Amino acid sequence: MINLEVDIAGVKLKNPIITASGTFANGREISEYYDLCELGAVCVKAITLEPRRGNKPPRIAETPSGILNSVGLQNAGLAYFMKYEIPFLRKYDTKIIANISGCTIEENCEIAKRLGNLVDLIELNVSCPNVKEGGVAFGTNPKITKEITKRVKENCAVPLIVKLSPNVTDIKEIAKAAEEGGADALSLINTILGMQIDVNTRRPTLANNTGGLSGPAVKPVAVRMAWEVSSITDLPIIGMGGIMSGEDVAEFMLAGATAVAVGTANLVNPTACVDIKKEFINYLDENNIDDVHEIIKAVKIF
Amino acid sequence: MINLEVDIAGVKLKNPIITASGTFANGREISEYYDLCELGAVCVKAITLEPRRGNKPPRIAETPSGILNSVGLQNAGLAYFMKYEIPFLRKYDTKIIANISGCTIEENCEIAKRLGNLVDLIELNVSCPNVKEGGVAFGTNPKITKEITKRVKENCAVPLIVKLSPNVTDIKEIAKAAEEGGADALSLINTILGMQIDVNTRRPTLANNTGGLSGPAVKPVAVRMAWEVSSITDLPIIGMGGIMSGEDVAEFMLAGATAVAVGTANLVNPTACVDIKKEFINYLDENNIDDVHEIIKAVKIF
Amino acid sequence: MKKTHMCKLISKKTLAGDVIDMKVQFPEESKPGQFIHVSCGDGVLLRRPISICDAGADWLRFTFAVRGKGTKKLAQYNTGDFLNILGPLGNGFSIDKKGDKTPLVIGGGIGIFPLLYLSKSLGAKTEAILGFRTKDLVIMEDEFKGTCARVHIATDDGSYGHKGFVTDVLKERLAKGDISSIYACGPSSMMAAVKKIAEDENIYCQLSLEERMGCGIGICAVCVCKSKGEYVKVCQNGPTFDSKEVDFDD
Amino acid sequence: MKKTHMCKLISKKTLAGDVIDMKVQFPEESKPGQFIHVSCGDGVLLRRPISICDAGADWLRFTFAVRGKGTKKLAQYNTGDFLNILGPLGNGFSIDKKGDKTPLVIGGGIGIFPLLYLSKSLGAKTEAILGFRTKDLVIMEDEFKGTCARVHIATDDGSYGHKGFVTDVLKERLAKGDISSIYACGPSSMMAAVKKIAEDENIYCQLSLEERMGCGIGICAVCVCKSKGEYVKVCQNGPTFDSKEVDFDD
Ligand SMILES: Cc1cc2nc3c(=O)[nH]c(=O)nc-3n(C[C@H](O)[C@H](O)[C@H](O)COP(=O)(O)OP(=O)(O)OC[C@H]3O[C@@H](n4cnc5c(N)ncnc54)[C@H](O)[C@@H]3O)c2cc1C
Ligand SMILES: Cc1cc2nc3c(=O)[nH]c(=O)nc-3n(C[C@H](O)[C@H](O)[C@H](O)COP(=O)(O)OP(=O)(O)OC[C@H]3O[C@@H](n4cnc5c(N)ncnc54)[C@H](O)[C@@H]3O)c2cc1C
Ligand SMILES: Cc1cc2nc3c(=O)[nH]c(=O)nc-3n(C[C@H](O)[C@H](O)[C@H](O)COP(=O)(O)O)c2cc1C
Ligand SMILES: Cc1cc2nc3c(=O)[nH]c(=O)nc-3n(C[C@H](O)[C@H](O)[C@H](O)COP(=O)(O)O)c2cc1C
Ligand code: FES
Ligand code: FES
Repeated sequence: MINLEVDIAGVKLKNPIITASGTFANGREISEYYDLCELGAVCVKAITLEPRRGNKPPRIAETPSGILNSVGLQNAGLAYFMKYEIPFLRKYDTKIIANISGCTIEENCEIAKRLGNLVDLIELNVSCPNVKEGGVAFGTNPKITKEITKRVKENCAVPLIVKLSPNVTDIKEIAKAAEEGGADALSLINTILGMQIDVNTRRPTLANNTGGLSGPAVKPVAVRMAWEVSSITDLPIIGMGGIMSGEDVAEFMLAGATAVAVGTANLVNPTACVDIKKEFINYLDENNIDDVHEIIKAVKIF
Repeated sequence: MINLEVDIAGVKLKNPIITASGTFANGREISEYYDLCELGAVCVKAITLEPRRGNKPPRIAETPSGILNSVGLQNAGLAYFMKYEIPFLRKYDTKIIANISGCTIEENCEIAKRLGNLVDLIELNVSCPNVKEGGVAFGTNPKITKEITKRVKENCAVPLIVKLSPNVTDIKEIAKAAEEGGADALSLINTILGMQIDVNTRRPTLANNTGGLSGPAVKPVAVRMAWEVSSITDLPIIGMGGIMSGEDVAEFMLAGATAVAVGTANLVNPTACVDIKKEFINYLDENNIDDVHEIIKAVKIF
Repeated sequence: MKKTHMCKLISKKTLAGDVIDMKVQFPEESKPGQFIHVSCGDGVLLRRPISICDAGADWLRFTFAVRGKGTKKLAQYNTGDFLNILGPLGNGFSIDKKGDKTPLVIGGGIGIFPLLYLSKSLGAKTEAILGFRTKDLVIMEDEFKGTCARVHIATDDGSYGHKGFVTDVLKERLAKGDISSIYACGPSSMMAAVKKIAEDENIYCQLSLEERMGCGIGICAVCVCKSKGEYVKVCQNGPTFDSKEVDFDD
Repeated sequence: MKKTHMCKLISKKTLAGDVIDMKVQFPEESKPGQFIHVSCGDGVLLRRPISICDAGADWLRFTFAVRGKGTKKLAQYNTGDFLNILGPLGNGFSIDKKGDKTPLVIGGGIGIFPLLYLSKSLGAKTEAILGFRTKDLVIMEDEFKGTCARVHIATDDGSYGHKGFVTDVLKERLAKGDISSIYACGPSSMMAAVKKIAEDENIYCQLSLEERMGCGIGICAVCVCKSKGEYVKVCQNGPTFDSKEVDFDD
């Protein structure tokens, strides 16, 4: 038996496969495709204090090996999440990660406080590029990143993951700031800001004009950032960005990730997470690896 | 007849198609595939004062819809360029853009000075991510960008293009700095820093560990940056990043580019620039556009 | 558990111009109004949503216009090839609301495809109004004649059937007073017009909407339309909606 | 002007396991040692370099092992399909340096493919040393027998022919003293060893190198090998090099 269990800030995941926030809703739909117990953890859609309507459609565009989205944090709000989604997810033997995306520091603190220990981990989204009120600003400035991390952490009953934006000059600096603020783990990357223009209508293909790029196209950037961050911190890293196969999981773990999240792949194939998990186990098998820890940060740099 | 002529800081290009530096060598090889007079301008491989050996191979890796490269500015040095390459290119009725990539401000000044007006435009590469000595540092810090632009500009007998790096939090800030330093035009984007790991050997696929991502994968990021920059400056913009078709040219011009550069596509297909030019003319034709200026910055934002 | 299906392509035809008609082996039952989400092949990341045009116990038929990258690639499959299909997805039309008199199906362009299967289920009294740009693009007329009591064709340029929009024909046809329900699919300007006409006349009306999709199953929240001031997911809450639930105001 | 060619695939065979042999119509002449740069299809951006294994007036043959994404995709083409091919590229082997006595071609694994066409041009005295991992992977033995005076096979596990490396066989064969030139292609550890042996014995030796490529025509400078302390482009300055010009020191 291969040991797949990993530890994120004291929380044991039975395997390193997590769903990426916003690409899995809150698990109900996918639970009709496979048993959610298969997952190391479920990371839910961004939660805000009040319900959010989200951006105008169209909200998606296909790009070469990627997609742009501009959902804009549409969600039913914290109260709904606590009343309906947590009880649903608790029926499954998997961990719950709450992705919180308040517009202000206070809102995030409030959400964290009210979630208490009803979830296993909180992921603070300081990086959503689709919200005007400051989403992206939190995560692109090290001082603010440190401050928001510190404040939210004070309100967290469970370990805090800070999710980093790739839209920065130096991801290491931001990672360091989150660590100094008290983050227990880091996840990366969120989407890269992009734009597409329809040359016939001369209009952006997204009604929001710009959107977040994800999918295989961004994987080289995400792997590079995971590696850079893992070189300057010992915090556990959840790597993501373009994972479509078991080998992609291995690539992120070699770069320094302790666990990974699968996003866009869920949109392409509802069973992506379990398919990828199987492929990853095959990879370990074929390489005679009996503990997943053997590959974490095991890249042999030139 | 469709008017294709565009003006970059007083230099008239007969059409907006330019070769992207480093993906065309100095034109000799491609001149066996088509007449270089077809091009608006040729932008040559990065020039340094002394010859440079470049990085260890492997220097290229394929990624989903993109490539990573780590050539590391291999070139025969300024003297060789002036003696052999300029006379060769001058045989063709096209403009010459010298891409200069010195490791220090002084080196860049020296190169610019010695080039004098033997070329039509100078493109200052403040963004090559493959050189340790500071390549990337110039272009990620607005103060340094302004300073180097100013100093090099003082030594330029021809208009100066500053080529921006996408590896920054705010491209507008850097563009503004280059403009304040005296840039006559801006080109963007250079490559995005990325990494790929071979999960079987556990080694990076590039001997340099990381490399620059280019090709269709990066196009949404490049278009977004062209649009952002065009919204804060009236300097002419040369847009690039993933252009593979005539419609891609239109997309960059709609976003605000006055001309475009074709890079990775040349590696895939030696006749890429002329094929793309033909497609672009077809696009203009089908849309009854008789002057290319009609589409520059003509995106209709939501 | 639900899953994706690898479906053998058992027939392929080209209808007018760039419209392709495909029939595949399919293991699940489906209802009129549902759609499938099809992988188009290498180089096309997202699936493409296509309405179910007809279906039987172990097969399914769909018809699509070649538009961009995805449909171009899809059109290259040949009989004997396998297609990766997710579905059937979404909610079918509410056939139980058809009423006692004549149900009417009304479609424009690619919007006519889901109506064929629907018209079979609505019964022999059903009438169809089908709109096309010009005569050369008129397709499936005979098939609709086989399932409907009457088929009205409209072309924008008048080269065949009525000249003008399907909504013009609709207004004329409603004058008789025997229409008990309307089922529509087409471009959103047409949908907005049909909604208005039906609501003015107080006739039950259901619309099948199109929106750019990611997952097709309700997990990504990109495919929204506005319903009573909120954004709801077309793939999950639709694609069929009672017209009164849909806002076209912006 | 040079250009890319759309080439009809006229025959396709599977040799051992994952090795595919293709013959295409081809309008240009080519020399032994040159290569082609092939588009593999949607979803594979860069071309893949493959040696010319044999060629005639209007056709060309190449043989490749299915390794990763590109070759997997390439293997899916069938007779009658068209391939987008750039070439012939690079410099051929220096046949004029073969000397008066016996020329020797020596290849390991996929390195044997360019040697077939070469051996035809080197004349009837030519001998070949071909290395494979194991018996099941031995291919083209008969074809080389048709063009060479003698064919020596080595397998790593000794399951066929000599047990051991081609370089072991090379050393033995050199002992006779009648070898006037060596042409080698294979993995770089083998190439370094062949270079050393040849230079120690003072025999003319030419190597065909493999390096990851972008353009294949000298414009991107990614495919370099070290030659006298400098990086030179394998696609343009090679892929064939006199062994003395190549440094394997790091
Ligand atoms: C529920 C539903 C049912 C449909 N049924 C049919 C049908 O039966 N026959 C048919 O011909 N077409 C149908 N369509 C439209 C069809 O999905 C699009 O024509 C197709 O996705 C275009 O893809 P493309 O790659 O060729 O075009 P591109 O323009 O290259 O596509 C780019 C992106 O935009 C999306 N897109 C483009 N046009 C549309 C559109 N009209 N609706 C939704 N997404 C779009 C694509 O899915 C893709 O993600 C249906 C759409 C929906 C939502
Ligand atoms: C001049 C030359 C001649 C060649 N001749 C032959 C031949 O006749 N038969 C044959 O089977 N193979 C030959 N090769 C090797 C062949 O090019 C690779 O096996 C092939 O590119 C692998 O592509 P892939 O997508 O299947 O593998 P992947 O590993 O997925 O490829 C990833 C990237 O690495 C490159 N790459 C991987 N392996 C090699 C390699 N060994 N050499 C160069 N680039 C590589 C690919 O081109 C691609 O850019 C030759 C290589 C060169 C340089
Ligand atoms: C449709 C969509 C919605 C997303 N919503 C969120 C979100 O609500 N919160 C968040 O932190 N990240 C969100 N993301 C980002 C993903 O969680 C992930 O970081 C990113 O997509 C990169 O992974 P991928 O390439 O595997 O998709 C979203 C991504 C997509 C595609
Ligand atoms: C192989 C290679 C070498 C490059 N060398 C240079 C260079 O010397 N100087 C420079 O400014 N940009 C260089 N670039 C960047 C390109 O000029 C261009 O900015 C980038 O590749 C994006 O365009 P593309 O996606 O069309 O390739 C290089 C790119 C590639 C792929
Ligand atoms: S397409 Fe994903 S929710 Fe509808
Ligand atoms: S592959 Fe581009 S220079 Fe050799």
